[in-house]
Amino acid sequence: MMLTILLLLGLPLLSTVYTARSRSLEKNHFATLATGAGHLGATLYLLLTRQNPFPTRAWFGLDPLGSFFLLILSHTFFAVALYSPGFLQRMKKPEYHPSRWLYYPALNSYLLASTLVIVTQHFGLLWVVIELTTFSLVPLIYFYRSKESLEAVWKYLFLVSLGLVFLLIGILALGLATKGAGAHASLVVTDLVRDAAKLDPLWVKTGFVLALVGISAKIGLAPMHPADIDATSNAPGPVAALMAGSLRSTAMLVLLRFYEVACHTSVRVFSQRLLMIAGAFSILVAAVYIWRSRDYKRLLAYSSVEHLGIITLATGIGGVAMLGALLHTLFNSFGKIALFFMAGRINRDLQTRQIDSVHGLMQRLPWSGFVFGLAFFYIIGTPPFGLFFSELLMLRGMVHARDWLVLGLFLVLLMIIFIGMSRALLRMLQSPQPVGLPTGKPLERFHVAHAVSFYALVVSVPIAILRPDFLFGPLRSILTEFGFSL
Amino acid sequence: MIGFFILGLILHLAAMAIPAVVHDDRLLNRAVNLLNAFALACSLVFSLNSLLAYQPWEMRLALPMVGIIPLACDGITLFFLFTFQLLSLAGSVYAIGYLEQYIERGIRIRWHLVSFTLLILSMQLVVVVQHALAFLVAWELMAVSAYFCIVLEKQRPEVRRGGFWYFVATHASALFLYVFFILLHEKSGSWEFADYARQTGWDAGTLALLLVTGFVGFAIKAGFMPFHAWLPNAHPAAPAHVSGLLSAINIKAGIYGIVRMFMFFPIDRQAFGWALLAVALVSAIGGVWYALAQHEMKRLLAYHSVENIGIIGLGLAVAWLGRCISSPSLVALGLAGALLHTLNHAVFKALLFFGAGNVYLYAHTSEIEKLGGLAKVLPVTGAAFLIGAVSICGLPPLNGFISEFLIYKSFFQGGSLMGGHAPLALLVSAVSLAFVGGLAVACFTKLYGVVFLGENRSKTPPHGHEANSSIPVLVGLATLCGWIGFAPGAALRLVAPAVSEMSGLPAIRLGRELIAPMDELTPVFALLLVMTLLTLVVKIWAQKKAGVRLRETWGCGYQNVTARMQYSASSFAEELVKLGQPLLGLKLHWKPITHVLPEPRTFSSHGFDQVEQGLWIRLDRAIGRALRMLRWIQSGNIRHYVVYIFAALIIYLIIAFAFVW
Amino acid sequence: MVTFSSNPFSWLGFVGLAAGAPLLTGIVNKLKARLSGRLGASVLQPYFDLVRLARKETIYSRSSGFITRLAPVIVWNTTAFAVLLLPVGLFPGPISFDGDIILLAYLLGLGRFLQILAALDVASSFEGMGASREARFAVFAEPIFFFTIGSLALVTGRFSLESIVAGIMWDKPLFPIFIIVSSISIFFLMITECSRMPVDDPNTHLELTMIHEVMILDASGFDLMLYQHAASLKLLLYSLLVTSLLNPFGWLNPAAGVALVVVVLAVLAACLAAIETLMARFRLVLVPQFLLYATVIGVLNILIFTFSH
Amino acid sequence: MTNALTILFCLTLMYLAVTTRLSSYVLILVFQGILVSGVYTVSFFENFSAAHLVIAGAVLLFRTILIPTYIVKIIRDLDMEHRDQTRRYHPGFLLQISGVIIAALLFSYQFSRITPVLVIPLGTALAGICSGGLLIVRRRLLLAHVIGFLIIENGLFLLGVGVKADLPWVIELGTFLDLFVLIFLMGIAINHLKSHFPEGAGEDLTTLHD
Repeated sequence: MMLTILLLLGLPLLSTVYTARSRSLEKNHFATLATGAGHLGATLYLLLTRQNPFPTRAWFGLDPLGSFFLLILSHTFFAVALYSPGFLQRMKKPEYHPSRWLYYPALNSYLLASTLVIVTQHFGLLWVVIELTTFSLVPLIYFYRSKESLEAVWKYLFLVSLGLVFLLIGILALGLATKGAGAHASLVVTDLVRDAAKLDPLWVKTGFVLALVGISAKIGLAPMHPADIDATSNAPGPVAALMAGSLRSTAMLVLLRFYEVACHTSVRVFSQRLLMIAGAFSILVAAVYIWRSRDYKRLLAYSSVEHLGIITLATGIGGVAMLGALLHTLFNSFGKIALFFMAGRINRDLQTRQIDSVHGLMQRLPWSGFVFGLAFFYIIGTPPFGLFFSELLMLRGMVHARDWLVLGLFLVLLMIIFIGMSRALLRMLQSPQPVGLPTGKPLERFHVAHAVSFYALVVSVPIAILRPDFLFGPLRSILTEFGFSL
Repeated sequence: MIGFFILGLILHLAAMAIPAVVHDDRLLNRAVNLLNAFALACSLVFSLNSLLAYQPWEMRLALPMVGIIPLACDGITLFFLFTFQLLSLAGSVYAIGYLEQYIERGIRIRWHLVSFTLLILSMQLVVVVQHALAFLVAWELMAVSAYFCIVLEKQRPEVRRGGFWYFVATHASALFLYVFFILLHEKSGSWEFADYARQTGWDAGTLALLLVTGFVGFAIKAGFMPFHAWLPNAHPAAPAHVSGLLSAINIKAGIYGIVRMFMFFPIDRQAFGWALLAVALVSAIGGVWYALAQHEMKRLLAYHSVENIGIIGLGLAVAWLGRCISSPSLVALGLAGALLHTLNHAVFKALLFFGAGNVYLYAHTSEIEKLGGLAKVLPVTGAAFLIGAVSICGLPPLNGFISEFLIYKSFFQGGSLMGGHAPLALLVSAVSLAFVGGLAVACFTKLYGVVFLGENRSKTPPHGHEANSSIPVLVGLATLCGWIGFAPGAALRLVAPAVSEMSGLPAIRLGRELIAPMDELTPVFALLLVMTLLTLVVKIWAQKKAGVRLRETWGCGYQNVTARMQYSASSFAEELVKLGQPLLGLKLHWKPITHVLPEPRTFSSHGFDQVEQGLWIRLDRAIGRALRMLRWIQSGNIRHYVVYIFAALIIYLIIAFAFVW
Repeated sequence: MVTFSSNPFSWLGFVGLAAGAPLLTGIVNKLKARLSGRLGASVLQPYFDLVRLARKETIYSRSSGFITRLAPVIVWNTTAFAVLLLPVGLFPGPISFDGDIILLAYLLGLGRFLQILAALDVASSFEGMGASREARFAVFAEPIFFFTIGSLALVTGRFSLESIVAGIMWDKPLFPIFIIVSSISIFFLMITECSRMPVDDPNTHLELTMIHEVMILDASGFDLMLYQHAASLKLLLYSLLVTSLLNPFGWLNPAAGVALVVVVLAVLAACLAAIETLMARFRLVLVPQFLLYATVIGVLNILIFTFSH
Repeated sequence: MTNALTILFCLTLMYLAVTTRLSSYVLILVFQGILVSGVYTVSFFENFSAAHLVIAGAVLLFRTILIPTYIVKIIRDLDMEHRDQTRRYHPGFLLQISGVIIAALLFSYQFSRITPVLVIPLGTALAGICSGGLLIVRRRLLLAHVIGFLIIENGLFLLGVGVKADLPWVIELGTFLDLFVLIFLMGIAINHLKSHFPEGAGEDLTTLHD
């Protein structure tokens, strides 16, 4: 019991301190890798045994929802940890030295902060800890120390903190709602859910609205998505993957905590409608910018906005769609790992982020090109990859809920985004090597990044088809917690 | 027997593994294609045998943890399986000769061969699998592998454009099919086709939605008129052996879907039948009329695929109407016509595309204005293309006529059986089928006359050779056209199992009502053949007696006739294309002669697809304009983003408290 | 559904018809000459031409291929085979089965297909012009045939030509209208297909105006003989079709029926000759309109049938 | 007593509307820090819980001493006072701020009739948040944005008092710690700004757009 807590929280803290002090990169790399492995091992153990290592009714606790998102966090972190040494070796320029030194401590502190966010049950503490995740990302985003990355960091820091102010107001509103309950006003999720009936619906509704607006900046839901787009597209490969993969899912978890409380009160229908509106608007905004985009890293950032929009929309619909949404979160993080790793490498090797100036990708970078192509087919949802099955689940939810208007709008937007994405990425993959350009660049060798990305894409197939019980058990219990019957 | 089919599938998988081992392209090309051909031959043995002896085969593949995927080969599946395997066999043998040119040009064909084998494999899977999810997976697999087959020559931008059109169209059809199968799952609670057939008690709304989404999904893949825009862009972009397979069998997956859809809904609803008839008519007439205006060989043939899909649609519509008035003989007639035309179209369209491939190999262009007189240089291709052209126009001795004959009979029988306005509508569709036949004659005389007859129009006479491996394929397909034409009864036995399943007619009555009258056509055509041979003998004897001489063409006394004086494709079809002007879209590029001593003038006409331009390209631009209205969001100014946060907060609060939810 | 008729008379009848076809053309030319005040060539002149051509030497152009050699044979055979399908008066033709109207139409289509190809084979712009015009008018010809014969098939409920003709009863309420309308539209069709005057002048040699004539410009010797005999066979075919529609006294005994057919043929020949002398040739642009009239008349048929009961 | 202090808070907001100089902004921050800590000491005298005293001390330490001195250090290092061309006085800003204050007070009065809430503190808190937002939107200088953000934080903290949601003191301290780290990071960012934009005094950045 205590060992898992140590592995989950102690290890990241220890490695943050250790990497901060030690100068040599190799030691830092092994420390981070060890932390990642330990963390992943603990998470899988907790998932398999499905137990909550923390004392009950304390400020910390691990419910099924938490354990599922913990898996997403630790899996993404482990992938980034595997790829980081390869990435850092390529960063030889002198101005990168300070950020190379800062890279590992920031990475470990991010793991610590995100784990804390997932395990906290108390809303107040949740706010404090989620602020920490933002701080731990600042040195990572500002890795390249260029003008754009500075602007990206500034915008990200400022807007997300501003968003979190509204989250705190939301939490205070929730606190006010418990005043009416008479029971001792604790802001712990389990207590709130237990005496939800006695909560004052007016303040729960205000709290939910404020929380949604507050956390959207971090999740990347429109209209608060611009800061997130700039940060993700200007961060280096592994950091962008971390942000798109785990940071957004962790922020989604915070929203789901609020949604869980709202679900047990009379505010349930309103919160579902609001989530659907926010989700649909995000998909629309993503479609606007994916249709005509010139820079493929921004395209991938908008694709993250789109997928989070889809998840929010499906969560709003509930039932089977909610199951699809949770699966979609997991598979989306797999896809984003592969996409951003490869985009980072392509950006480094071809020195360009414009889609039109990427030529002869398959000839000059055969491995990156192949995995990037595979990731493209993954992200647009072709079977047998995972996103296909999660999209089907969501469609089943929509058809079951008989929302024909939502279904129609969803399919039209999905089609527009499919056209935009394939127009851009197919041009990158297929455009031939112009005769003039020298093909002298030595063909790249197989690298651990390709292995990790390929593994991330392929592992979704057995999960989606075999539906392993250690994963679908917690998912089903989440649904029952939210009051949806399968 | 099933062993052969499983052996075939395993050999296909082996064929996909070869490129990893062999690295010399030339050897690779032969190895993969021959192995594919052998595998297809094996599975052909299975499908042909179980089709003729009619032993439907059932199996519920229980995969651990995944669940049970039912595989079945009933009459319909067996027929489509047979068609797919037959034409894939022809395609892979033809591919051996055709891919030589790419190897010489140094284009890597490893991935192409893998995706070509995957295409053949996935097409067979789509037809065999009876589980909705597995069907969708196979459907997308077929789409992705076909895409990679198309974009072999990545250098040319129109190839990439064609590939993109194909990719988007198949995904659109997949989206409709997702909704279709999920709606079915919602109603019947299971993913298996067998349960859908047993499902009864459809309420009107769901049934209408099911019919629309299902039909549109499969129609996009089949290429019915309003959704056909991707076909004339994608098929010419593909190399000849792939475009042959795409036109011959890939779009037939859409037809298979529609036929399978009929099995799901025993409820009769005439409105859908008439709608299908209307769409099929529009596709037939539009397809052939647009083909007339084309000057590029493969694009012309692609439009003809749209026309023939329309004809198949006519047969299916009559079959659906037959079921509505519950007369099994009409259903049998209509369906037999439609399915036989599916097989016929597969055979002669593949023949025509392989012929076009040979022309491309020889002249390195498929622009018909630059060709001419190729029959003298490519004798086998010329003769085979002629047989293909005659059969696609549905002219008597060959297979095109047989299926159109059946569809005509179904029109007339339907007209006499159904009262009210049905006779008028069915006669109008019979007449439009004749009108389509006339246009097809005009179109193919233009194509064959301009490409194969007369003198060569291009300044530098092309050099090149006939792909030697294509000769057996062309001859084989041509004889198949002739054999189905002369012995329609045998061909109908291939269709009989599917028809008897669908219409419920027992095999004996089916034999008496459908196959016997067609068998009587054989002596009629035999007599025609005998008379022709007799006349030929008399002619040769008479000309030997009277003597034969070769002289210049009689140009009414004009002496130095040049090759450019021949009728060109655009002038041949100009009047007819002008008739369809508003719909057809014809751009003439020429400057009128103004002053007395005019300098040289050029004239060229270019037919563009009004539906594609007017509907789809304009829709594309409209989406772009609509989306551009929201482009101000990412303005880059941080203060705007702060305003967005406050604005969103206010809007959400208004939604929270103004609307009562 | 017997396909081949057993009695030898119908086969002998076919041979007689094949032999008599040039006679009909001769009669029409003779009548035309008489009407325009000329003595005109003898009625048997077409036979003399055929025999002369059979013995003459055949000249082939250097740029023509196997199509030019094969086309005349197929054109003649398809037209001859079409005549085989035709009922004469009340006697069924040698071959008749359900759906032979479709075979008839498409056989003529096959003949037309190869004739157009032969024209394009000789690489001369004149034949190309004729081929393009023939292809354009043929597109409208088939719908006319199907509208009239198809509507009659639906009206009488039978699908073989011989049974349609037998099914035409004058005493039925609306049948007189159907018969008149069908025969007019088939008559228009005949004018177009057999290149009679208003649409195309059979014996002109001005390149710009010819349609059918120019397609066989390069044929010579035995080929030309086959083409000309096929043309006269086609004329006989259409006139027989019109007469079999117009047989008012179906209940007469068969012998009188055949005599009646000969009389109606003569009347038809007279009509053709009269039209050819009185009317000038249409401008090419007007020909599609002319064909559209014939189609509309054909549509009249089915409209009456649909809205009558 | 708390009402009096919150009214003074509104006065500092009005003063904010009139000044444009950075040093006066810092002065406003210091005043607000003092007022908020005063509110907390008053609430200590009501129910004698040691937590209030600790928080009041923490507020005094962080919001009155640490953060303003750090901001003054930034202004002096980067010599922003002289090179700030964005200082233009808008008369309309005063109207906006006062309108916001009045609206917030009316709004909180409506709310107090529905739920048990201190009227004036809630009103001033909402006014603080909105005027902080207005300052961010109106001024182009980045440091002005930081100061606007701090004013929103102060308003937020007052909201905690107004709504009587007494969070455990550990979490209150956590929020102060977060706030300080945030301002520290923003300071570093502004310093780095100098290395990239030597000439400007840190106007807003608009290169990243679609």
